[in-house]
Amino acid sequence: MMLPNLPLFPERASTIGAGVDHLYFFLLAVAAFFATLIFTLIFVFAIKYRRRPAWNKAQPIHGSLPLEMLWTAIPLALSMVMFFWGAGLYFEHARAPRGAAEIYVVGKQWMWKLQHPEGRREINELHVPAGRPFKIILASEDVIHSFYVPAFRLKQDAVPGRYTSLWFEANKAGKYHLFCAQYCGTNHALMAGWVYVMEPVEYERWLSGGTGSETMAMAGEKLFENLGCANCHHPDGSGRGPSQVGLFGSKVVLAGAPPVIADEAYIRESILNPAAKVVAGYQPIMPTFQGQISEEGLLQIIAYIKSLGRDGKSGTGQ
Amino acid sequence: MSEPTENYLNAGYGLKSWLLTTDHKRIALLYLISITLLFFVGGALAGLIRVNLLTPQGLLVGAETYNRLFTMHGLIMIFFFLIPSIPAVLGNFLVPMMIGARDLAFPRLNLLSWYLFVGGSLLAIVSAVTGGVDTGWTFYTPYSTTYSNSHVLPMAAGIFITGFSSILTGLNFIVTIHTMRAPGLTWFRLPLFLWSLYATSIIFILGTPVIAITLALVGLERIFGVGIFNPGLGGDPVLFQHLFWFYSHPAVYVMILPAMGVVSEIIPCFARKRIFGYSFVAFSSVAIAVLGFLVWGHHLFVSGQSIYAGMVFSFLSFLVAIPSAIKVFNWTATLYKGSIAFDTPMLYAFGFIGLFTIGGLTGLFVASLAVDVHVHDTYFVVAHFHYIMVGGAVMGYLGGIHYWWPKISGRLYPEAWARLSAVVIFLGFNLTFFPQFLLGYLGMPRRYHAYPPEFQVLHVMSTAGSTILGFGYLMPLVYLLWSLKYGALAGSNPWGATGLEWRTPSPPPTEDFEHTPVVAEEAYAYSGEEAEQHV
Amino acid sequence: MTPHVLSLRKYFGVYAALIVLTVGTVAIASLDLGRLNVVFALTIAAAKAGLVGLFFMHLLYTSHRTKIMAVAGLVWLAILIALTLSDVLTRGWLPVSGQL
Amino acid sequence: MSEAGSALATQFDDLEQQHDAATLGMWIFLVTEIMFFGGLFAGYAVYRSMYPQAFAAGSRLCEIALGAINTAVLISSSLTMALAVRAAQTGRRLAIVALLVATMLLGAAFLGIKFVEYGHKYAEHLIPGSGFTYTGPYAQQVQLFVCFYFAMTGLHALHMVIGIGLLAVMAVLAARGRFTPAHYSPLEVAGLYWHFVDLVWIFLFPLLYLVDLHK
Repeated sequence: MMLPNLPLFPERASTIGAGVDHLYFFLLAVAAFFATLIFTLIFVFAIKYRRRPAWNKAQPIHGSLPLEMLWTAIPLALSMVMFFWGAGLYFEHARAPRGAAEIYVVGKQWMWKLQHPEGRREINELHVPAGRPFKIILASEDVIHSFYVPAFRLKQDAVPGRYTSLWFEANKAGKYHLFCAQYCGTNHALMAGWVYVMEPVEYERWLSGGTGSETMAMAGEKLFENLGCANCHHPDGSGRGPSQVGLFGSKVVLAGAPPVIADEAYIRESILNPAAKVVAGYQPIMPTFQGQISEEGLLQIIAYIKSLGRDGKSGTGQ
Repeated sequence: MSEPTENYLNAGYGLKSWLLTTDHKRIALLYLISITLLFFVGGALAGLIRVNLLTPQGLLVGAETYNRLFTMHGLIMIFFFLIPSIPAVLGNFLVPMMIGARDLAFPRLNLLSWYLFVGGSLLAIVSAVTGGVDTGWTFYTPYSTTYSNSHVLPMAAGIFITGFSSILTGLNFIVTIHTMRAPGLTWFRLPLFLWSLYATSIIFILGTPVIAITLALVGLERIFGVGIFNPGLGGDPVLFQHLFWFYSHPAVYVMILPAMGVVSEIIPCFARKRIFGYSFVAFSSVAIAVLGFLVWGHHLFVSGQSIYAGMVFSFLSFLVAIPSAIKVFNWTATLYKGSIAFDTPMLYAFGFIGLFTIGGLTGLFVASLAVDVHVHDTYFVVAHFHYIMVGGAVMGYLGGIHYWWPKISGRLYPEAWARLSAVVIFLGFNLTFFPQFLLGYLGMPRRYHAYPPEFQVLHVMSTAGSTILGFGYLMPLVYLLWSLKYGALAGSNPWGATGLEWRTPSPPPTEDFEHTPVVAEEAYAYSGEEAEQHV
Repeated sequence: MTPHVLSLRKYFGVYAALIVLTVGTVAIASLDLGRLNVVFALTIAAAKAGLVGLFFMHLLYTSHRTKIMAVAGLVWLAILIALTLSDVLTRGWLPVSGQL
Repeated sequence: MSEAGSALATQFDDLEQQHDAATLGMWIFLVTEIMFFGGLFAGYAVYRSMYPQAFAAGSRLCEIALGAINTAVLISSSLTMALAVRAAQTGRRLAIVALLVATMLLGAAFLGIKFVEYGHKYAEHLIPGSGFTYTGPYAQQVQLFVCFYFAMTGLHALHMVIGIGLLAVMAVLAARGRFTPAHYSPLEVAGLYWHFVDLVWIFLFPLLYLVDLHK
C-alpha cells in the first residue's frame, strides 16, 4: 500500500489496531456500496430520463411505502452492526488488563513528559517493548492535550484537574509518531515525538542504560518525606492521618458520605483538597497541598502509595 | 416581457430606504451582501492556510499566525456565513412568499436581527484586525479562559450578539409559518423548503441560547480570572465541551437542513415530478432536528467523557443517519421516470447529493466509537465536516441562489458560465478534500502548522484543489453581478415551477402579492407535461 | 377578539397557594430528610412554576401549539441536563484496575 | 374600527391573527430564555453532583430570610402583573397603570434586597476572584458555588431590570389609552416576560439558598 512519497494506509503496531482496521474496512465497504449505488442510480436516471422530445412526460409517482420501509430498515440494521462492533472494541480499549505496567505521562505546553515506573524519564519519546501491555496514566499541567499514537490507533485527552488513561500492547518493533491531537496553543504542532517499540531484550538494555535509577515510587517516597506527609500518615495507622499501606484499590469508609474506591483520582483529590473526602474516624485537619506539588510529583506519590500494596494487602514497599 | 413598473427594488432609493426597511426581501438582500463579504474573507483565510501547508515546515507564516488563520477561518465561516446563509438570505426572501403572506410576522424584529448580525460581525472583525483569536473555533477551556493571549472577548461577544440574530430569525419563521399561511395552505401542502426551515428554526430557538450563555461564561471567566470552568476550583473542562456541543452539533444541522430544503425544491422542478415520499422527506427534517440534539457527545469520545455516555451518544448518532439516508433515497427516486433538465440549479443539486452522500457516509466512521478514537481530531474529521458543510451546505446555498436569482433580481444569468461554475466547484472541492480523508486515517492531526514530511504529497494535492475551488467560487460572483445589468429579463416563472413565489412578478412587488393567493393543491403539482416556458 | 377573563378569586387563590408553598419549601428544607430534601425542593418549585404558568400566564387557556412550545422548552432543558449528567455520573463506573 | 386599524400591522389580516402571533412569539422567546438559563442550570447540576458537601457549605453563605422575603415580593409582583392584564381585558385604564406601577415597585424592592445581599457578600470577601476568602473546608468548590450564585442571580437581576424598563413603557402606553379589551397584546406579552422572570427565581431560591441545610 505504499507509493513513493504517497502513503495511503498507516502502519499498525498494536494488538488493538487490527480490530480497528477491520471495522474501518467494513465501514469502507458499506460506504463504497451505498455511494456507488446512489451515484449509479442518479447517473442512469439522469441519462435515461433526460428531457427530450421523445420523453417529455414525467410519470406521476408519489411515493411507495414498501420502498420507504426498505430504505429505513436497511440503514438501521447496518448502523446497529456498526454501533455494536465499534462499542465493543471501545469498551475493550477502556479496560486495561490486570498487571499492565503503568507509565505516567504529563502533558504541558508544549511537551510530553513521561516516566517509567522503573524511574527512567523521557521527554517526547516513549520506549516500550513489544508483547507487554502498558497502561498510560495521563495528566495535564495546563490545558487539554491529547496523547495520540496513530500506529496504535489510540488517542486519549489529558485533562487538567483529573486523570485519564489508555492502554496498549505493541506488537511490532519500529519507530512511530507520537502526536498531540488536541489543540493546545501556539506550538501544538511541535508537541510531537516518537514511540520506539523495541524487542524485549533491547528494552531491558535501554531501561538499564538510564542515568537516574531512582524509581517513581522512590521519588514519591522522598516527596512523601519532604512534604511532611509521613509525620501524620504512619504505616501502622497510629498517626493523625490514616495509613497508606494497602490503600490503593481498597474501599475507603468516609465520614458522612458513601464509601469510595481509592483510585488515582481519589488520592489526587485527597492531596489537593483534603477536606473533600475525610476518612471516617479522622479529623479534617490536613492542609491542602495545592500549589506545592507538581502534576509529576502527584504521580510519583501515587506510584509510591501503590507500591505500599493494593486492595488492603500490604506491598513490598521500596 | 417588461419589468413590472413597481417592485421591491425600485420602491425606494437611497441608503435610508434600505437601512430602515422592514421589507423581508430587502432585508434578505442586506444579508446577502453582508454574508458574501464575510464568505470571501473566510475563503481568503482558507487560501492562506492551504498555501501554508504546501511545505512541511509551513511556507508562509509561523505557528502563531497560522493558529489565528484557522481559528478565524472557522469562526467566520461557521458563525458569520454558514449559519445565516440559507435561512437569513433565502429564508427571509422566501418564507412569506412561499406561504402567500405580505411579510414575516415581526418585520421590525427581522431588521433588528440584521443589525445584530452586523454588530456581531463588526466585533468579530475588530477581533480579527487587532490580532485575531487563536483558540480554534471551539474555544475549549481552559485554553480559551486562561491561557490564550488573543482577542477572545470581542469574538465571544460578537458570537453572542450574532446568536440573538439567529434566535430572532428562527422565532420569526416559526411564528410566521404557524399563523400566516394563505387560505388552503395546509401543513402537508407546504413546500419542503419550509419544513426544513421550520426544523432549522427549532434548533435556533433551543440551541443558540446555550452557546450564548456558555460563551458569556467564558468571557466572564477571562475578565474576572475565576469562573465555573476553572480546573483550579474543581471546574470540569469537559463540562464546557458538553455545553458547547449541545449547540454546535445541532448547528451542523442548521447548515445542512436548509440546503436539503433547497434541493427538495430544485429536484422536483427540474425533474417535473412531485417529490417522491413527500411526508417522509418532511418528517425526516424534523427528525434530524430533534435527534440532532441528542448526539453531541460524539465529539467527546476521547475527551475523558464516561465510556458509558460515549456508547449512548454513539448509538444515538447512528440513528441520525437514518433520516439522512431517507432523504437521499427519496431524492434519487424522484428522478425515476422524470423529465430531467440540466439547468444550473439542478447541477448544483446533483453536486449536493454526491458530496452530501460522501459526507454522510463518512459520518458513520466518526460515529463508530473505536474508529473515531483513531480519527478524532485528524484530517479525517476535517474532510468529513467540509463534505457536509461546504460540499453540502454551500452547494445547496449556491443552488438556491441560482434557482431563485431570477425571482430576486428579475434577471437571468448566463447559463453556460453558471453550469461551468457548478462543475468547477464540484471538481475543485473533491480534489481539495478527498485527500484529507487519506491524511486523516494516516494520522495527520488537525490544526498543525507544520507536519511530518510523508504527508506532503496529499497536502499539495489538497492545496491544488483549493485553488480550483477558489476560482469556482469567484465565477458566480462575477456573472451574477454582471446579470444585474445585462441579464435577460426573467419573467415571473422562468423554470415553469410550482410554488406561490413563482405566481408573482419578478422582482416581486413590496407587498409580495397583489391578491392573497389561495392554495388548492399539494406542493410540486407538476403535471408531467413539459410547459415550454424556458427562456 | 374576546379575551378570556379569569375571576379575581382565581388570581388571589393562586397567589395564596404560592405564598403557602414558599413557606412550605423553607419549612421542609429545615427538616433533615437526606436525599429527599432536594426532591421536595424541586417538586414544590415545579408546583409553584406550574401555578404561575397555568394561571398567571394563561397557559391553561391558550392554544395547543403554545402549550407544546412551553413543554418543548422544558423537554430540551431536561435533555441538556440528563445527557450531560449521563457522562458525569457514570465516569467512576469502571473498576480501578481499568480506570479510564 | 379606526382604533383597531391603527393597532393592526399591515402584514396581518386581523387583530386576532396579530394577537396569536404576538403571544406565540413571546412564548417562543421564553423557550429560548429557558435554554439560556438552562446552560447555567446544567452546570449547576453537574457540580452539585460532584461536590455535594461544598454546595451545602456554600449555600450556608446565602441569607435564607432575605431570599424568602424576595420570593414573596416577586410572587406578589406577579400577582399585580396578572391583575394589570386582567384590568386591560376589562377595560379599566387607571387600574392598569396603578397595577403596573405596583409591579415595578415590587420589582425594585426585589432588586433592592438583592443589592443588600450583594453588599453583605462584598463585605464578607465572598466575591469570587483573588479577594475571595473562605476558611472552611472545600474552599475552592465553595467558590465555585459562589460563582454560580452570582452568575445565576446576576443574570436574573439583569432580566428584572429589563422587565422594569419594559413595564415602564407599558405604563406609559396604558396611560395614553392604547390598550383596549380588543387589543392588549403588548401588555399581555410583557406580562408573560415578567412571570417568566418570577418562574426562574422560584427555582433559584431552593437551589441556591436551601441546599442540604443539615450537611
